[in-house]
Amino acid sequence: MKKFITMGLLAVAILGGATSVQAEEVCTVADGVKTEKKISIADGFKKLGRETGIYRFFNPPTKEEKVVAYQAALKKTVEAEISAGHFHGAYEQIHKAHGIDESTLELLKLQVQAAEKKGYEPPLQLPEGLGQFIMILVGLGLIYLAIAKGFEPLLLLPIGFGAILTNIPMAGISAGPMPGQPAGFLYYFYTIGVESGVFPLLIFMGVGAMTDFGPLLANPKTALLGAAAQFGIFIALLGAMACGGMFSMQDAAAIGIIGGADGPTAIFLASRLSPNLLGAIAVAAYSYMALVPIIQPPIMRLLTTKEERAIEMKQLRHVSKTEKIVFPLLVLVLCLLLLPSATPLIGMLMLGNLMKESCVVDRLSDTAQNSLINIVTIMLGLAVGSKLAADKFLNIQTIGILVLGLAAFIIGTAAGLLLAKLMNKICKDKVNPLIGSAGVSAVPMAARVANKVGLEANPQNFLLMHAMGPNVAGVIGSAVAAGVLLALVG
Amino acid sequence: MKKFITMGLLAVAILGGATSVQAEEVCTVADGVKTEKKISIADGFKKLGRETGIYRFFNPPTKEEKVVAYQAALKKTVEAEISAGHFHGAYEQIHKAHGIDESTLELLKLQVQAAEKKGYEPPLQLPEGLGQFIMILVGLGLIYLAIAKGFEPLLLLPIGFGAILTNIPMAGISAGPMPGQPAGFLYYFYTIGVESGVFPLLIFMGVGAMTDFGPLLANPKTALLGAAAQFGIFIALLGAMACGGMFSMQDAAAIGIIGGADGPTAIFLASRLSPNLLGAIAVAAYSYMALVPIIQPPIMRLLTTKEERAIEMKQLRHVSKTEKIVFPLLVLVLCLLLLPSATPLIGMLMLGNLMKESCVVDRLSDTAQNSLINIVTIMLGLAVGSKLAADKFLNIQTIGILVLGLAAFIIGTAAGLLLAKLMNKICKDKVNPLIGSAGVSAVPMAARVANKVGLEANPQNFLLMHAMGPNVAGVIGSAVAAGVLLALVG
Amino acid sequence: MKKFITMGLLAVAILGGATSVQAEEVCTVADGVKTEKKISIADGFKKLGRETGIYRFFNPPTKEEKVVAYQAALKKTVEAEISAGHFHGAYEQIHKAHGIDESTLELLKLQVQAAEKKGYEPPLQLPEGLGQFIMILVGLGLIYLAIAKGFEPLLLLPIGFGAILTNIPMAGISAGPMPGQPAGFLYYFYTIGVESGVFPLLIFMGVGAMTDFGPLLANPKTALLGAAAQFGIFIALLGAMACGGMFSMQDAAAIGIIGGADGPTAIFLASRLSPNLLGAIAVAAYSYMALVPIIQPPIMRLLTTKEERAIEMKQLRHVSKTEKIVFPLLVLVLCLLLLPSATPLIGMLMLGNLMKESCVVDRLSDTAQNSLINIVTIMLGLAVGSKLAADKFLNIQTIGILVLGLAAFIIGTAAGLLLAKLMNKICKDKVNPLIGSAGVSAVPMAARVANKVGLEANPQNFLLMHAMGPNVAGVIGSAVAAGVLLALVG
Amino acid sequence: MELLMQGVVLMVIGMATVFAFLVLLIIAMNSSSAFFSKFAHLFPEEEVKAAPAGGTDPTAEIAVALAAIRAKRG
Amino acid sequence: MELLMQGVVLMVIGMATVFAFLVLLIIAMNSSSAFFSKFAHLFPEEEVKAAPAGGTDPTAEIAVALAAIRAKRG
Amino acid sequence: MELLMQGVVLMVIGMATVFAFLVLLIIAMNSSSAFFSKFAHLFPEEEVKAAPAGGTDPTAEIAVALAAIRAKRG
Ligand code: NA
Ligand code: NA
Ligand code: NA
Repeated sequence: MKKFITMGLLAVAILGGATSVQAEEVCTVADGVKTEKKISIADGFKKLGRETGIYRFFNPPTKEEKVVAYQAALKKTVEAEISAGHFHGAYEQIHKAHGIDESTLELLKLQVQAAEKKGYEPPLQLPEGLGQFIMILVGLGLIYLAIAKGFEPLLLLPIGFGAILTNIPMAGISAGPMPGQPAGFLYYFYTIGVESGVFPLLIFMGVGAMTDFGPLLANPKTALLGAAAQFGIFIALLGAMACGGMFSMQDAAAIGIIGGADGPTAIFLASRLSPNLLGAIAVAAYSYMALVPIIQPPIMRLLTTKEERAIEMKQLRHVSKTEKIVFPLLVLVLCLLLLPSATPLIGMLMLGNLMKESCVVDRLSDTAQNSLINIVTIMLGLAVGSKLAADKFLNIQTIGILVLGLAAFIIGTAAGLLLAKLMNKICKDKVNPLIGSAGVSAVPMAARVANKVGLEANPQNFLLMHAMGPNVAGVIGSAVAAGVLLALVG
Repeated sequence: MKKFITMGLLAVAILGGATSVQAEEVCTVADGVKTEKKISIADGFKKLGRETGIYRFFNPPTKEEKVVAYQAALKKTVEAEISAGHFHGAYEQIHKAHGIDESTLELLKLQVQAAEKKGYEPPLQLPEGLGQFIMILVGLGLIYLAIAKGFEPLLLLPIGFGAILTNIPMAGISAGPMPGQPAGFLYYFYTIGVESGVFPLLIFMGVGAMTDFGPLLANPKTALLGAAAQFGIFIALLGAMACGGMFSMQDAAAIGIIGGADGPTAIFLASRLSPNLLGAIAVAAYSYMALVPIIQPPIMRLLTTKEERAIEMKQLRHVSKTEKIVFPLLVLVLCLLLLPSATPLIGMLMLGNLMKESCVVDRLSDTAQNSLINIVTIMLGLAVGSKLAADKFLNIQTIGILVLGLAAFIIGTAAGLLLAKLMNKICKDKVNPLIGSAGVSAVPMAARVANKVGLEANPQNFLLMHAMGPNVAGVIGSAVAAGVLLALVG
Repeated sequence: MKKFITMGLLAVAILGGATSVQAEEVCTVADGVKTEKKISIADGFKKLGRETGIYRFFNPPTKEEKVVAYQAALKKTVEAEISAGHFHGAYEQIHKAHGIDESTLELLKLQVQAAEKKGYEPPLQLPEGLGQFIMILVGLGLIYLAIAKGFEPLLLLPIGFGAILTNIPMAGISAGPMPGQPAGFLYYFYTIGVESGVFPLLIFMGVGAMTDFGPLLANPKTALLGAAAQFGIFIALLGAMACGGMFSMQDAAAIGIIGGADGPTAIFLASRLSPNLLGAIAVAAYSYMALVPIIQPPIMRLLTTKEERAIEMKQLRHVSKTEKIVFPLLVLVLCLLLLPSATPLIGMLMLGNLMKESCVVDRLSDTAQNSLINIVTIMLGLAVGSKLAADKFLNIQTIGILVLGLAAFIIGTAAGLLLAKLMNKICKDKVNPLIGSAGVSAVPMAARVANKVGLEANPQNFLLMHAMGPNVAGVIGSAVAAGVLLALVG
Repeated sequence: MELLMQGVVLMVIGMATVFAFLVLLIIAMNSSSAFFSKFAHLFPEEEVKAAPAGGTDPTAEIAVALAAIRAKRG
Repeated sequence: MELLMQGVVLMVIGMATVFAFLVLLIIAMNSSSAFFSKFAHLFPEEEVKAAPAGGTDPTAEIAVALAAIRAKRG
Repeated sequence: MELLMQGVVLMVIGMATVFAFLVLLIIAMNSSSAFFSKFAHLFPEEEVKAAPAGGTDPTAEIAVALAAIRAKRG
């Protein structure tokens, strides 16, 4: 904030003819745009409230709000270009802007000029060649984990391969276009599929078409466990904020979502909030999802007694077809009324599920679950891998991401378990606390882990179907959390 | 026309230095571009004649014709931008233009300046929030019809879902890009898939790969029934023109094509002639196609006697493989010689059919009929739904579209029936008039309806295969009609 | 070179204020950019050496190198636009350039101005309509060959159909966009899929997922035969260079690659080096691949004795799963260390193979081999067909391409056979020379031909599996050759 | 420190919203379950399955048509 | 009214073209049928089916190759 | 003629590189074969096949889950 005013004044001073009116305008623009940075809880809820569907049905955005939003987006983009040293790109953004008064554009230009004058000093980095070499080893490592250790191979194999391809010197496989030359092909996969949000959303649609919300519908209260497990997201966010300025608020939010244990949600949010960290975040998310059978059991044994683990739950009731068909629409309507920013994710998940449950578009549902999701998975994996460039991955931040991601998984697991124990204190129908750990999502691995640990304590204790309730609720829960983060820091 | 000259003169006056030479130029440009508006039958045939392949093989377009076409396109686009109040967009179009003399560009700029000075008054509309709310209900209604009533669920379920997603306040799921931010994902589906024409054409290829033209080849004269049924298209067009200026000629053509009873053709034509009405037109087309079993039988019973309905047709001859392989190429060649503007549609339909009948590329044919068409159907449905914005749908025009669309179906059905009766008066081989109603396309529903009504009158009367002839001829017929409309009013 | 200096001086002279400093700059720029044109063997190896991964890990490109590369790309593009008479496009390229000093841009502008002044005289061509008519016949001919003669129908049927669609007068199916109007749909297929390199690379991934490198691993030395057969590529290149200036070096390289007998490699290289010849090159490549059973046997019989053809080879050893999994990574690492310019091709081939052999991502591997490759094949075929415009195909160059392509196939076959005979002189394990002819790739046709000719000489002689070794090595070999050509003349 | 406070704010708002959303969803699910069990007679399981009959997959339709044609010919 | 006249013009041209196109198509179909029944001996049904043998699907080919390899090994 | 010389240069460099690449590949394949036959006991054929068990296809997983649910219910 201070930096910006200084820069603005500097710019004004440079041009010589600065009047106090102009200087005031700088502040006004800055205020209009940057005040969002310091929010109180009340402000945050108020902001969320102003972005609910319910509110907006009665108070559609005014012309002024739209202009302010456009200006804020423009300013943020110009600043991002400046701080990356792309002065030409900053000018281009200003040049393309429209529907804004000239003085605002003029001020932005001054800002770029001042920054250009000061010059851009790139951060210290590994020598490029060494960095590429190491990243190729990282890519080979991911492929090894995928094949030999079975770590989420559907994603980690293409991601690892993408990392290798991206870091090949001179090949420019994910480089942008040059005059008269096409860009590298991974550049297209990334910009067309990931930057646009299309690939993660299509994957989410396929996941929806594969998911059965029946267990959740049969025992709705287990949804609370899926809520509790999102605690890991926000603790990791808090941890990232505590790293002494290493991460911006956007970065912190993107890191936190690792705790959602849900690949497409993590990629979607990271591509919007913190594209530079996308590679590391996706790798962390999928790696820990693969490690769920190793991470969760010790926590589960630590926080529960053998008796608790042996609790047998009563059989789930039958859920009618109609309920299952209505459910996706119910969730979508709830989401659009309360949290429109989550509707791309929730909407596509529910579209997939509606296609499956309605039984009238089986051929579309089959395709969404098979050829479409497979095609997109290959391209998404390669595109995510293309973000594993040395300068984005080989730094202290990645270690922070890995540590915070692990913490998020652990805390999410613990929160789910503890809420389940608390529910047992309150409700009469006993819940086996192990199914609380399935609330982190990582569908369906976490539910299987709950089942396995439950069987150890009581060989008659089949928890799988019970754990699927919190498991799928956790998917909704982390999409909701992503929506909140998009609305507040996006 | 008058408006344009006034505006041009106004603009010239504004700049002060207007000379009579410039004023004359205004008229010249205007004439060059706008004379197409008032056409006589002779002119129309002459224009079509100049756009046949036969003529153009001998008289390829001259450089002048190309410049005139470019200027006309530019002018039309600039005017469209102006009339939507996008002055910045209008300038951008002029700025991007190339290969045109400066004076033309200067005149266009004057036109934009004059319009900008006058200001833009948006049409009266429902409050945005209320409109969105209602459209979400419309989306839910479409989904209800798709699932509970089985109305063309393959298209109406995604369209309904797309309508909901589009109208969620603040979510911007089909909004254009902002600086540094991606557009909503449905925006990409629409621009990349529908605006470009790619999605409807790929669907048409899949339809071609699913279609057997054997029944048509076995009894060629039934193709006439498929021609007669296109009468509904042009009556609906006429009706739209009679609505006192509610619809432009482009709009009227796009509305008429509902009577073609063919989804991809309707979407393709509407996306080119009248994108604002695309949502309503697609919804009307698919809804009435689903309602064919309800719309057609009363008309069939009204216009035919029980004896006519009981007519048994003689068995279809065997059609050789070679004939079936040659057929798609025959149609394509005929189309490129006579009506090149229909070749994108006819071409892709025939490519699909050739892939199927040739039996040498079965894996491509299978993919075109399955995964490819399914993937495209999901995306096309969502993209069409994204055009169901409140301001485009909740207006008097939509009612007009629904009424005219229904009229088109009814008239098309009647025309097919009546021509069949006429043919019975002339030819010796009797035709059951019921198969005439299948000429509206709505493949294969209309053929099934003909069969069912025929069975009621005579339990030995299997008309299905006979009705498939006019049914598939109707697909070709409406693609030809679309080509004529594209050539004359596109 | 001389032309450019003249032009530069002319331009400088035009503006009047030319100083010797500026004139020197012209030369400097010219030298920096054009010296690549005359290379000696030592220079070539040095250039390749500077583009190996090994070198670049230690010496990443400096800022200066990057600027020089950018300038060279810009200059090449501007010159290409000028020589096609697109002066507006040339200015646009200069306008979009960034990060370059003004004087370079100024010189480029002078160059365009000089060319503009001189005017552009398009080469003599057939009348447009006649050309289109003939090309439609060519398209029908390709479809006939595909269906009736079974010439690579998976590609030649869509290519032929694309050729017809492209050449329909007035339909503009592969024309670029006009203001406010979309481009023809084949334009999108070409720019998005072929120009970007995405389609051929996805096909190559599918080919990788279908290929078993086991026979090569079981008998590694047969890889030499796959190397020898690439001789055809370079002889054809030499032939093209000898055509008295009919072909540029880029054209010659793109023509040579026909001898690689590998569709995706040929399309990928031609789209980068010589897009104007792409259509003819792809048609030649696929046609000759289909003709392998006719082209190869006479050469095989000519160059081998009956005794040689009757040689039975010893049974192949068993290859472990682990070796097969490691192989694609081995090839990729070798390629990135030695020839990064080949890594897009080799990388995608090996990604497909890794997906297949690792057995952990079977659903991705299945999709890559089926729906994905089929979808891409349809679109790629149509897009390649869209390059069969009359002015690009109906000229003397196409005859050159057809003759040189055939020569490439013949010489490649002969080279493979002869090296196999030489190996028999040196090694103790006898090799049946017939498998040398399979080194041209044309997988798996060439291997089948070798098997068939072998069986004629000795009914107990099953060569198929032995011939698969050189066959798949030939795929790698031609991708390597493509990489060399991209690095040296790209 | 201020940054940390922002994190706490996000956490409070985020967890509150997640819980609120899922609690509302539980209420909605319970209501839906109550509604559909009360009016179960209106939504027989068969009805839903029968629905697609109206607008089935064109392929299937055409397949039927062709089968009929072949049957007649054969 | 003028607008309506334009509609009539479009209808006349459109229906005429549609009929003309399909009448020509009928003629073409009848000619094709006559041609192929006259020269049926030149286009045996088998020939067409046999054609793909030359340029079959690489997958199938490779499958054959691999089967052969395995057979020999086993 | 100069152009032709350039072609010769390209041929020499190209064929040398192709051969060099494939010779290196042969060496690598032989080394790999030697390595894996020496340490074959470390890479049992089964191990590789067993690997995916950890991170299988979600569909399959869910299918299993659902089957279990149905089994219990039924
Ligand atoms: Na989650
Ligand atoms: Na029709
Ligand atoms: Na080859």
